[in-house]
Amino acid sequence: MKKLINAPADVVVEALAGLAAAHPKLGVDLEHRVVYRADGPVPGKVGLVSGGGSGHEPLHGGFVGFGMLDAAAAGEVFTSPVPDQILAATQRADGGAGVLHIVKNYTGDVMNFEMAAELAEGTEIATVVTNDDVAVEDSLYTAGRRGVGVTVLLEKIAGAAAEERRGLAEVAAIAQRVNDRGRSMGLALTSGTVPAAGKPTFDLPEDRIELGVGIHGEPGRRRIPLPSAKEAATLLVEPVLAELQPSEGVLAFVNGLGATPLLELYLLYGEVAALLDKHGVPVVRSLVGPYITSLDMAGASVTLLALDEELLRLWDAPVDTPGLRWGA
Amino acid sequence: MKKLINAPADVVVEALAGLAAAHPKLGVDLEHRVVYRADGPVPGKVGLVSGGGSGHEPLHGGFVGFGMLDAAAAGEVFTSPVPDQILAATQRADGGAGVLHIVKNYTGDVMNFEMAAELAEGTEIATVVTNDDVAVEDSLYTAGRRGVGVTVLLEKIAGAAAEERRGLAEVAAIAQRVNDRGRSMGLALTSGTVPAAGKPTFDLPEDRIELGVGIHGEPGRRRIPLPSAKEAATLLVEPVLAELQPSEGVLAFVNGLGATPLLELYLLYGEVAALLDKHGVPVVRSLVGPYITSLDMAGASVTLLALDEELLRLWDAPVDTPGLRWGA
Amino acid sequence: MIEAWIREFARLVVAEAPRLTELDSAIGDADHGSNLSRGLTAVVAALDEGSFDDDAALLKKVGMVLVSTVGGASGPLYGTFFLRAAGALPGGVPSAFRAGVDGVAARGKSTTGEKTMLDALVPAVEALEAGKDWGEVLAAAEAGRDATVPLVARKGRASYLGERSAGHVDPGAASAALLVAAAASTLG
Amino acid sequence: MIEAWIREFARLVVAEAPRLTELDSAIGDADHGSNLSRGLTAVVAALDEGSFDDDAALLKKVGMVLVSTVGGASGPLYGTFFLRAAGALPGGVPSAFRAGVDGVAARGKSTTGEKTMLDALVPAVEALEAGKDWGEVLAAAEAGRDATVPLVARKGRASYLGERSAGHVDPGAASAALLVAAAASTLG
Ligand SMILES: Nc1ncnc2c1ncn2[C@@H]1O[C@H](COP(=O)(O)OP(=O)(O)O)[C@@H](O)[C@H]1O
Ligand SMILES: Nc1ncnc2c1ncn2[C@@H]1O[C@H](COP(=O)(O)OP(=O)(O)O)[C@@H](O)[C@H]1O
Ligand SMILES: [Mg+2]
Ligand SMILES: [Mg+2]
Ligand SMILES: [Mg+2]
Ligand SMILES: [Mg+2]
Repeated sequence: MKKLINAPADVVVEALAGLAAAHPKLGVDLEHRVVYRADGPVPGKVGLVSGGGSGHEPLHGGFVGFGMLDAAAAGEVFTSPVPDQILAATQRADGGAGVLHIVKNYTGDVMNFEMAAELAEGTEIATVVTNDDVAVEDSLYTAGRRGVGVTVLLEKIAGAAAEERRGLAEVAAIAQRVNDRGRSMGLALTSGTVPAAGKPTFDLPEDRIELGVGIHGEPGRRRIPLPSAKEAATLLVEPVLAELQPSEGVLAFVNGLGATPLLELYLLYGEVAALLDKHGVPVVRSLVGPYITSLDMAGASVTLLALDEELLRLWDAPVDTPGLRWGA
Repeated sequence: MKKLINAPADVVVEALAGLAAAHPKLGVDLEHRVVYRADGPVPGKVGLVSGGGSGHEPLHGGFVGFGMLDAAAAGEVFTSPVPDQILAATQRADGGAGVLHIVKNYTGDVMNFEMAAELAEGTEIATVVTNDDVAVEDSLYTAGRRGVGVTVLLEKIAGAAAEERRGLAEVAAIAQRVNDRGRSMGLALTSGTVPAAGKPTFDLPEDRIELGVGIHGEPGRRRIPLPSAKEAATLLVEPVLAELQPSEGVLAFVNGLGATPLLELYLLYGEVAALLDKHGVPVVRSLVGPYITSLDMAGASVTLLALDEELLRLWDAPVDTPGLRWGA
Repeated sequence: MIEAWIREFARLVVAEAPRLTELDSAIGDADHGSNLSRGLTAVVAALDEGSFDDDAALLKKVGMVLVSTVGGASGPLYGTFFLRAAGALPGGVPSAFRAGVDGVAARGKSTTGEKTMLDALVPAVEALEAGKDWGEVLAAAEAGRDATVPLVARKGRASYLGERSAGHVDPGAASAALLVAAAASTLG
Repeated sequence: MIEAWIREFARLVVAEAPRLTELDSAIGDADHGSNLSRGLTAVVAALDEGSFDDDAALLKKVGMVLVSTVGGASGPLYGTFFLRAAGALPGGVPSAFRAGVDGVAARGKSTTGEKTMLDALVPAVEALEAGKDWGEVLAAAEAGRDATVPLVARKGRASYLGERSAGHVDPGAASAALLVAAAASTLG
């Protein structure tokens, strides 16, 4: 394992300390591994809290700041945070107008956030669970779909709604709408390496990729020959489009999984944009880069969000976080 | 070789097409592989042109936009652009107030920009050559030091000066000051793979790194055992500090070389900040992320820029490019 | 005896952590061993420090420590197991076990046959309730664990793999078999 | 004859491109072969299309195509070689060669002993000027190329390696030896 770390056990705390050192607008509670707005909680604003396992940076700590999250709880690598942490984040975010929990749909995340919400007396909590990954078959009898790329877009858009001082129910409804209108699909060229495990989670021959991976270094739905970028775009976009009816144009998000450089992401974006054009789907906004990653996994995912007028306006609103920043 | 590409020969053009598709404020001349401000040239503003081999994304094309570059010429991977390309970029940037060529100090880049400047009749050209890499021994009898991380900071700061409508000589002097006050050092955990070569440029055992690498996948000055992040910070910061006398505080820039995720970069940043603190060097601004990369090389570099009041103000000024954006 | 059970479980988990993570690498996210050994190391520290009014108080502490140190899916699940078991302990070990297992199913919204820890826990508690000896109870847990191999996962991360989850032991079933093994050697 | 020289150089470069890139991987950035073969493929296309008043015009075209298709260090250097050689060609092949080599040194601010293409080019042009036959000229170029092995680079990318650049053939010296080999088999 080749990583710029000290001891595997200290990775999460040390990375959080570095994040806070680099961004004076953020505070960090190292005991609870919570990143929070240094100027928070903002009185009268709905607080936005997310969290999950580490290894997905900049998600979630890098999305704390004006116009996005108020606090984020960082679990161990690929392990959801515990209720105490989520509770501490909730307190940091509570400006008296209630707190929205943004939870990616993984059994562990859902259960730990549930337990935290049960414990959070005196704070009104609403919860939105993202589950946008079309690689996973959805069924009443399974854990359901994973939350992936849509989470980034949701945190931005719901964050803007909260800055407008919308109430908790409204912010939660907007967040839910983002989840419902967004779908994602990913592929991996290589496995990532969990620091504590010390070696790659899976082996992948030079000429094979995993199609339908999430963001936890897990193997995907099937192993296929290495596709060209054009083929990759088709493999990622078609299953997403099969479930979306974008009428007013989409936000197209090409996400890097950690070790894939921008050169390739932009090349892939070009193929995605061309394919959407062929399908007559207008792209009105785009996002290209590593925003929800899977440690040092090479690969990419595509998320499409069917925008409407309000979602577009909220997406364009100012944001000031380490991971996304404009207009501020 | 595992990359999200089509044919190796098409990587550069296709990535540029994707960049332009993702960013409507940019235009792209695919024949000359030039990215330019769609609203340019800006009359009366000094034009900023840079360029170099591809494989360093977001540098340079991703730094085109308000407050930074006016145009960038993209060579083949790790191969400087040819004079025709640089000339085309110069024309795109020429708003009548002269054009600054920002050149990283590599024999090929220097010669091709020189030839382009000789050919650019009717446009006043000034040139600044970055050479901030302390890994390379400087000497009158050699090619001198490489230009690396400082280039990013220089493009931002000189870009802000040009937006203030400073004249060509002034913008060039500010750019030169940035170069003179900045130093960098890098290390690689793995080699990158040049698409046309198809395999890693060098082999590195699991327990060894290359210290003193640049951004072209070239081997470094020496091969040493894999250091901890704390040791890595020392290896990178000490040789930089040995050459800088920062009096008014520094901008500390921890750069990822392409395949190293933010988790590790922030962790390393924490160590760098702690070390600077120990040396009594105040950090007044920071930048953490993959901004000047070396394809899919894993590794990082540290750049320190000794700020002064003017450089700080220009750094903070609004910028709107795919790679750096704030205040706009 | 209850304390010995927990300490033995901790010992087994720490010793087997690499294997549990290995199993989780195949069909999960390669952290089950480190999750549980982090939690049980904290549990042992809490046992070393604290003194408890009774075994129920001790089990409650175990549950709380696991909930607040493990995270992931297994943290709330094992935490719930011990919290519920603590409440039912006055009724004896079999009813504590039953309460724990039912707690896992409720918290996880899961049942047997979904390739989870329940596939080891449920056969074990049924054997216990049927009055079998601990050797048989352990055999039931291990048989349940091994029977997860052909299953297609429907809960937890392995469910994302669909058909590809078949052919592997479920990591949580493997750790649950350790829980029963520890009970067999300390409560028997 | 001049056209045959260029076409033979192109053939050799394309055939040897992987080896040139391999050499550049060791002490450079792994692109010398692809740089030159891109350029010389464009040169051949230009020769196929164009007709030229004389050999000087042809060499000028070669230089211009190389400058505008190769990039990197070798583009301006080989480009300059042919542009200068074109100007001096009326004085004969040896003076064309001399002008080309001097152009490389001027453009690259370099001299022999710095582990560059000049280490192959300069001995060759000196042999040529001394009236040696092409076999001897080629031998001089190849000896110069091989003599780059122990050198520590002072120019080009290999200079960044310091002492570690010793022990390898300079890629540009290797391609320059192909230029002379092509001359030897077509101009001889
Ligand atoms: N809904 C559930 N009900 C019961 N057990 C579950 C459930 N989801 C997951 N598990 C168990 O948890 C184990 C995984 O634990 P662990 O790897 O620590 O957490 P995570 O899946 O969050 O990484 C699985 O092997 C399975 O036995
Ligand atoms: N200043 C110089 N003078 C002469 N030759 C040089 C000089 N710099 C580099 N070279 C030659 O160019 C070769 C490298 O060419 P190439 O790999 O195509 O370009 P780059 O170094 O830009 O990647 C070197 O092997 C060397 O022979
Ligand atoms: Mg996990
Ligand atoms: Mg090159
Ligand atoms: Mg797991
Ligand atoms: Mg080269």
